[in-house]
Amino acid sequence: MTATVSLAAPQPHADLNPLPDADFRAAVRNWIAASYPQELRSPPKRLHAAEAMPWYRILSQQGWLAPGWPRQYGGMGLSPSKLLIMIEEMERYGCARLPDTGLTMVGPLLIAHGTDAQRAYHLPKILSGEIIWCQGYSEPDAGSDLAALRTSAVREGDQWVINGQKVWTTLGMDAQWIFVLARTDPRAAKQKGISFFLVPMDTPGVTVRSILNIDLHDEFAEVFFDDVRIPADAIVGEVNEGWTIAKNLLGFERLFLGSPKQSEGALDHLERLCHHLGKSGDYASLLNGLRMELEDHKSFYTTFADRVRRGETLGPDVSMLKINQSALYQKIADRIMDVAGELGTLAGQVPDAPTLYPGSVFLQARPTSIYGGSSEIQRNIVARQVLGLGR
Amino acid sequence: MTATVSLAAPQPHADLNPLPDADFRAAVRNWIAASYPQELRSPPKRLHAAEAMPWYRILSQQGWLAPGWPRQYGGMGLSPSKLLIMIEEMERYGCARLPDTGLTMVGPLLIAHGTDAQRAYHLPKILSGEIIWCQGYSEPDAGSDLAALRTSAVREGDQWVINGQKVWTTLGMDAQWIFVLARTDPRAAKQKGISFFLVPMDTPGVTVRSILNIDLHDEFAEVFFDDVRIPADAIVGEVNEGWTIAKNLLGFERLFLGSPKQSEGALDHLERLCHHLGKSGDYASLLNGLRMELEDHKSFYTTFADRVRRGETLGPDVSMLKINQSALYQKIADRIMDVAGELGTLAGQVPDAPTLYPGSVFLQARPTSIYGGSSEIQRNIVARQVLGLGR
Amino acid sequence: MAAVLATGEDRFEGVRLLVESAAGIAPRDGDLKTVRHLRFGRPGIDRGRWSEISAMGWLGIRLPETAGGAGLGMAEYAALAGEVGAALLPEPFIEAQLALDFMGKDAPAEALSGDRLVLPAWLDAPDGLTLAGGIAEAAGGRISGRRRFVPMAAAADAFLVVSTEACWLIDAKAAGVSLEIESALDGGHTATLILDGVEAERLSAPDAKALEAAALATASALLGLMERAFAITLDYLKTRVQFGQPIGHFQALQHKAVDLEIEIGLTRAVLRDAVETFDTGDDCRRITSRAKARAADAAMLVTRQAVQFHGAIGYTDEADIGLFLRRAMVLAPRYGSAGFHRQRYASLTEGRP
Amino acid sequence: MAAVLATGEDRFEGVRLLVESAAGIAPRDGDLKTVRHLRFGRPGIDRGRWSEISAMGWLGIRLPETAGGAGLGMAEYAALAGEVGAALLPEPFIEAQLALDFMGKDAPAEALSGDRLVLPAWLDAPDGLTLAGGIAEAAGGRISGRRRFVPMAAAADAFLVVSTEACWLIDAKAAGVSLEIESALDGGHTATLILDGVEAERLSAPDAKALEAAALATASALLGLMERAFAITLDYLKTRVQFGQPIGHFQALQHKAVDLEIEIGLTRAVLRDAVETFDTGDDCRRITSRAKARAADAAMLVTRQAVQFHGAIGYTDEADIGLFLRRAMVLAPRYGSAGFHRQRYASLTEGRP
Repeated sequence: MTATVSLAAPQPHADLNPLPDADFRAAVRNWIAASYPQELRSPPKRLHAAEAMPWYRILSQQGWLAPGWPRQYGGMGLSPSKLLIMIEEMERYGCARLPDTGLTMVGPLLIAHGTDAQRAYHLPKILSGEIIWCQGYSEPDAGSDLAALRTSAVREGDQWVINGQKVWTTLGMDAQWIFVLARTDPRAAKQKGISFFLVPMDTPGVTVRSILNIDLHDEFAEVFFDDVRIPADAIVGEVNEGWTIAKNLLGFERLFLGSPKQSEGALDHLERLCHHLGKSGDYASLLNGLRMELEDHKSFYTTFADRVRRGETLGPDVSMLKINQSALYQKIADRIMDVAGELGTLAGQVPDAPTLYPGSVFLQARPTSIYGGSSEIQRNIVARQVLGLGR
Repeated sequence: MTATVSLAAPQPHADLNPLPDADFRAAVRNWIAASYPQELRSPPKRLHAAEAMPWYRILSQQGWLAPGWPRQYGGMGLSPSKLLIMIEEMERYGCARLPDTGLTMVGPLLIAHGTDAQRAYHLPKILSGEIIWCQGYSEPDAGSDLAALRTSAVREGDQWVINGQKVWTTLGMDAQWIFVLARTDPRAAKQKGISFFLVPMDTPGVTVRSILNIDLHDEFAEVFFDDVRIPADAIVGEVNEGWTIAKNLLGFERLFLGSPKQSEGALDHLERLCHHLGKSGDYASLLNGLRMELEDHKSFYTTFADRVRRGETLGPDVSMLKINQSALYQKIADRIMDVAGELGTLAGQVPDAPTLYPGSVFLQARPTSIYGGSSEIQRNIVARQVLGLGR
Repeated sequence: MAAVLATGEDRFEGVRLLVESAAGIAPRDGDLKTVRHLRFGRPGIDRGRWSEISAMGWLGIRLPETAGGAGLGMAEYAALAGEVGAALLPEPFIEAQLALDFMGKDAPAEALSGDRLVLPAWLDAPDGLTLAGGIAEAAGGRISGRRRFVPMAAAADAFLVVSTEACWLIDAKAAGVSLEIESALDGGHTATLILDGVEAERLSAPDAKALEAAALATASALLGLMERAFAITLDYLKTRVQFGQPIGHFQALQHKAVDLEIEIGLTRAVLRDAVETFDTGDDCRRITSRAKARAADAAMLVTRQAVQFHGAIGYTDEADIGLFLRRAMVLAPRYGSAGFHRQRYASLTEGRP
Repeated sequence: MAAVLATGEDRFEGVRLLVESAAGIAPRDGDLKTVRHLRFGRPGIDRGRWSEISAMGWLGIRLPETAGGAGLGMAEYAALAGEVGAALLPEPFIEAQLALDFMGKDAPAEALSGDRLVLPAWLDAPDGLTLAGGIAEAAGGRISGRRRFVPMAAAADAFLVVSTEACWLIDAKAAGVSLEIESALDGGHTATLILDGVEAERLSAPDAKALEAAALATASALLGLMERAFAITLDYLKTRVQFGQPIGHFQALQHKAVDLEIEIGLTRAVLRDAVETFDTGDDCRRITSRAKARAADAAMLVTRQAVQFHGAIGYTDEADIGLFLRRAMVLAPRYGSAGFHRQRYASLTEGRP
């Protein structure tokens, strides 16, 4: 029954939701095996945009770049169960992470809050890879306390003039556009008076400086704004209403950061590491327990992904998804170090097993409980806004 | 070398410190096996004073009631390493816990802060079992916030008149005396104006009501004070200096509650349970890991017990010992439930293995992170007073 | 708040109504006086309430209408089990259902009507979800053998003795039946059933999927129980004052409370997926094991932490929160402990999807 | 604050003075510029500092004075290793010491003086504390075989090749010696040493207790490292302001910090007992395993939590705290990972005392 459909070459842009799950899995698996650029398999560091672009374009042509977007905007409109299958297959094949800020954040944001003109201009350029996006949220003194941001935007005629500094901008050196939270009313209360802007990185006055992360990769950047002038329609939503939009966007970010993708990749790594060491049997119970936790997390993910699919706004409870994924991902990464022995001390790949790089997996799992709002901040949010335990 | 010394019958009140550890262990083991009342072995609930008194008296006659007291006051003056051996042997034999408030708290307190008259009167009566003590600290609205206590003591002539209510008084129904924290200066700041009193329970105006704990045992009591008159010399230390003494006493309590005794008993229970179920092999790795943690905790205990033996005052860092012991004890108790299956659902002993009562072990481990200052309060203390993280 | 573990709008609404209708028998906010009253008594259940339960049509809920059942599915059964769990009812709702599921079309009308309480006796070890052998049938249909851990056995009118090859219905008062009863921590009891040449009615072999349903229903009961225990605890955190403020203002407690809410959310999500898999008719054993393991561990964590949040009062028998912990201790190992289900999951997993 | 892991007053004072004297070479509060400077370079060590270390008499600290050593014990060695660990020195202090301990009375004077850096090559697997065989000695004393994970091999003047039956001293530049070098996460490196008919000086069989000393010294280095990482983190908690106050005022962070202090205290206590057992001459393998397992796990916990406390800045290379995490990652598995030592503890435990 499931074997006769031709799944090796699913049509680009076809609606795959009607396929039974097992067929869908076979189709995805076959297509990835036939299409994925071999030289990008299981890269030990996150790829820069230029490195990832071949895979970005292949997915773009297939119409698989944006599994979660509605089909009307060029997405796949996948159900959560199929989304999970797609994540599983990509992680197990070792598909590289894309420069995905446009796909996971800007797109959903503009679909929800953008003008028709913004959608018409930006969505196709995200889907084609013409515009890679980055995020301008945190500042040196506004990290966990994001609303303390000081970057300013002042209206002058039909322009906004932006001054200030952003930091921890992932792949900031690679992006063509940045979305920026800036203070538009310096006299308003902290969360009021913030607005949300879209800024081309090649605007005069924008400078970028890369930052080396703990794994010695130039993953982050600082972005400086020095009298950066952008047109009046570069704002998303209303003036001084940026915090609401930002919070909404954080919902999408938390859903994405709460997806089982990273944990799936890490558990796969751990399983391969145990196999490489000839210890799969010794660690069978550990691996089984983590597998069950990961499958449980997927059920939890479905709870929230279902809501998005039904068009509901994600509330503060989505923070729980991110907390749980961060904890699980780091737990798996910790176990990788436990198991690796001296292989965990290597700065690069294991010489005779180049898809293994246990130390890097461990280090790359560190920031997941920090970025997008630390796990401590997320717990504050849930305690106050979900459980009603605030002061 | 170690086998020829006659260890089966160590002399009462002999100084056992000079014995090599292995000989000391053999002496303790043999003596317990020869002396312990069989009907009291591994009782499923904490014994009331009357039930425990046969064992109390046997230890008293042997001079082994107070292993930690200096020898000059009738204790054994044992080194920490020998104290640990004694704890191990008693727990493994299933020796019942005594009504030990006098031994672990009042004795050390009076040795440090009492008058000669108080020492001369009370220490022998504790060692003989003539006076069983209980503790009057917590009140219904002063639990974690102990310094909020409202029980008052007012000076009238050569008497103090006490009014108020204490709660969570362990074995309060069994005790002949109670030590009480009471407010002697209602206008002073919270921690000032508190004094420390010794009160016979048969003083007119004292009433006791027992409380059933979660394991359905009348372990606790409420104690009510209604115009209770005691003589002027019933105070320990200076008037309004009770908080300092109480804190000092809490140091002893935390050392006692931080001893590996409970964890040793629980791990022994878990090992016997696994053996009973024929699963010692399946759980070998679990048992080994817990055993290592327990041995590590003993090393930690030695750090603090050594200080007491050197005559130093325990600082706020002893709270860490109690936190760690509570966590370990509860972790072992949790594993007992994991392993027990349906045997963990029984209210009483396992029918064909009456020294096993997994459900009760689990329930009895609950309050250890609550009484004597909850683990949360202990962490506050360490954060502020040891790490300097206070406001 | 009760969770409706169903997707699909029509069914969702049906389950919601069912849960609402349960509030009369199994309220989420009632006091626990009757629960306390029945503790440690024998038979330990309220036959009046049992009649109400049957009058509501809850017995045989999964049996087809042709067999006298309600013809509903696991989603509906799990929803009711969740309410019974939250209300801490001592009546053996899941056990009676298991007996009916085992019997299927053979189920007698008096069992479905609640007039005859039939309890299943199937377990032969302290842990597991595996049918046992060891019941000997002599000529004339008399059976001998034993079964362990029969919950609430003193309340039974009849037992369904279950082995790998057959079920037998026996009268609880029949000659040759004896019970060794032990009190359980939640105030109920559990018994070893010893059969010595007991007159029995032989029925068909049991459908092992009935045990999967019982395990899922128990997971749901644990979910209801932990939801209510957590709600009670949140109230306490908001009202108990120490150091001049509600203790729920302390960040350390807030963060622990969040971790419990996450555990509850995980349990609810897994159970939803498990119930859905069960109702589609697919092999549901792996996801049943996930659901039961998660529910057991989460319920133990939530209820023991709830006691901790209550402080000293939580350690007394007079505090209701302890009733939830004690019931969790009894339900956690029933139909397979978390450890058993993790092992089963591993043994059922060969390779990956 | 450095811990003095010795009981007994005279010895305590001696160790305290030794630790004080170490501050010139291995300061607990110095900046980490020279550490950063040497990272990822080859040979990756500062020979000038190595000469200072030998001039202080630290090399051969445990060898008897008749063998050119300092005649001190494990307490003194562990104390120095703790300071070297806290200072994140890249010089292979413990490895060189291990070579000297293996050689004992055979140790050449140039090794003790620091003029000739001899590094041991003994390991043949990614984990463990077990001597391996597999070194073949041909006629004429030439040896062949391989050893893995030789730390800082590019800095060696000579290697001590160790097998179960003998040790051999070889010159690092001898014909037939080749190294496959991999960078390590802390900026050092580790090598596979491949020997193909290398001219070698055969020495006596190794004393396996030398490995116990190396494991304990590494545990002590991990202790020093975590103490300093925690001190840096406490400073950060007291100074970094968010939401209008130092982040160290937040209770959730306070409580986590306390748990790290407990881990550090446990490690210190276990190490004290282990060092004492070592120095009494008793079989110290079980307690060595406890000490190394605890130190490895605690150091990983403390340093990774330290990074978390630092927030985003902690995840950058420019923050010093990351140097501690990366060094902990390298030292944790050295001389046996926590997992290895737990297994060894179990296999050495038969019954109970």
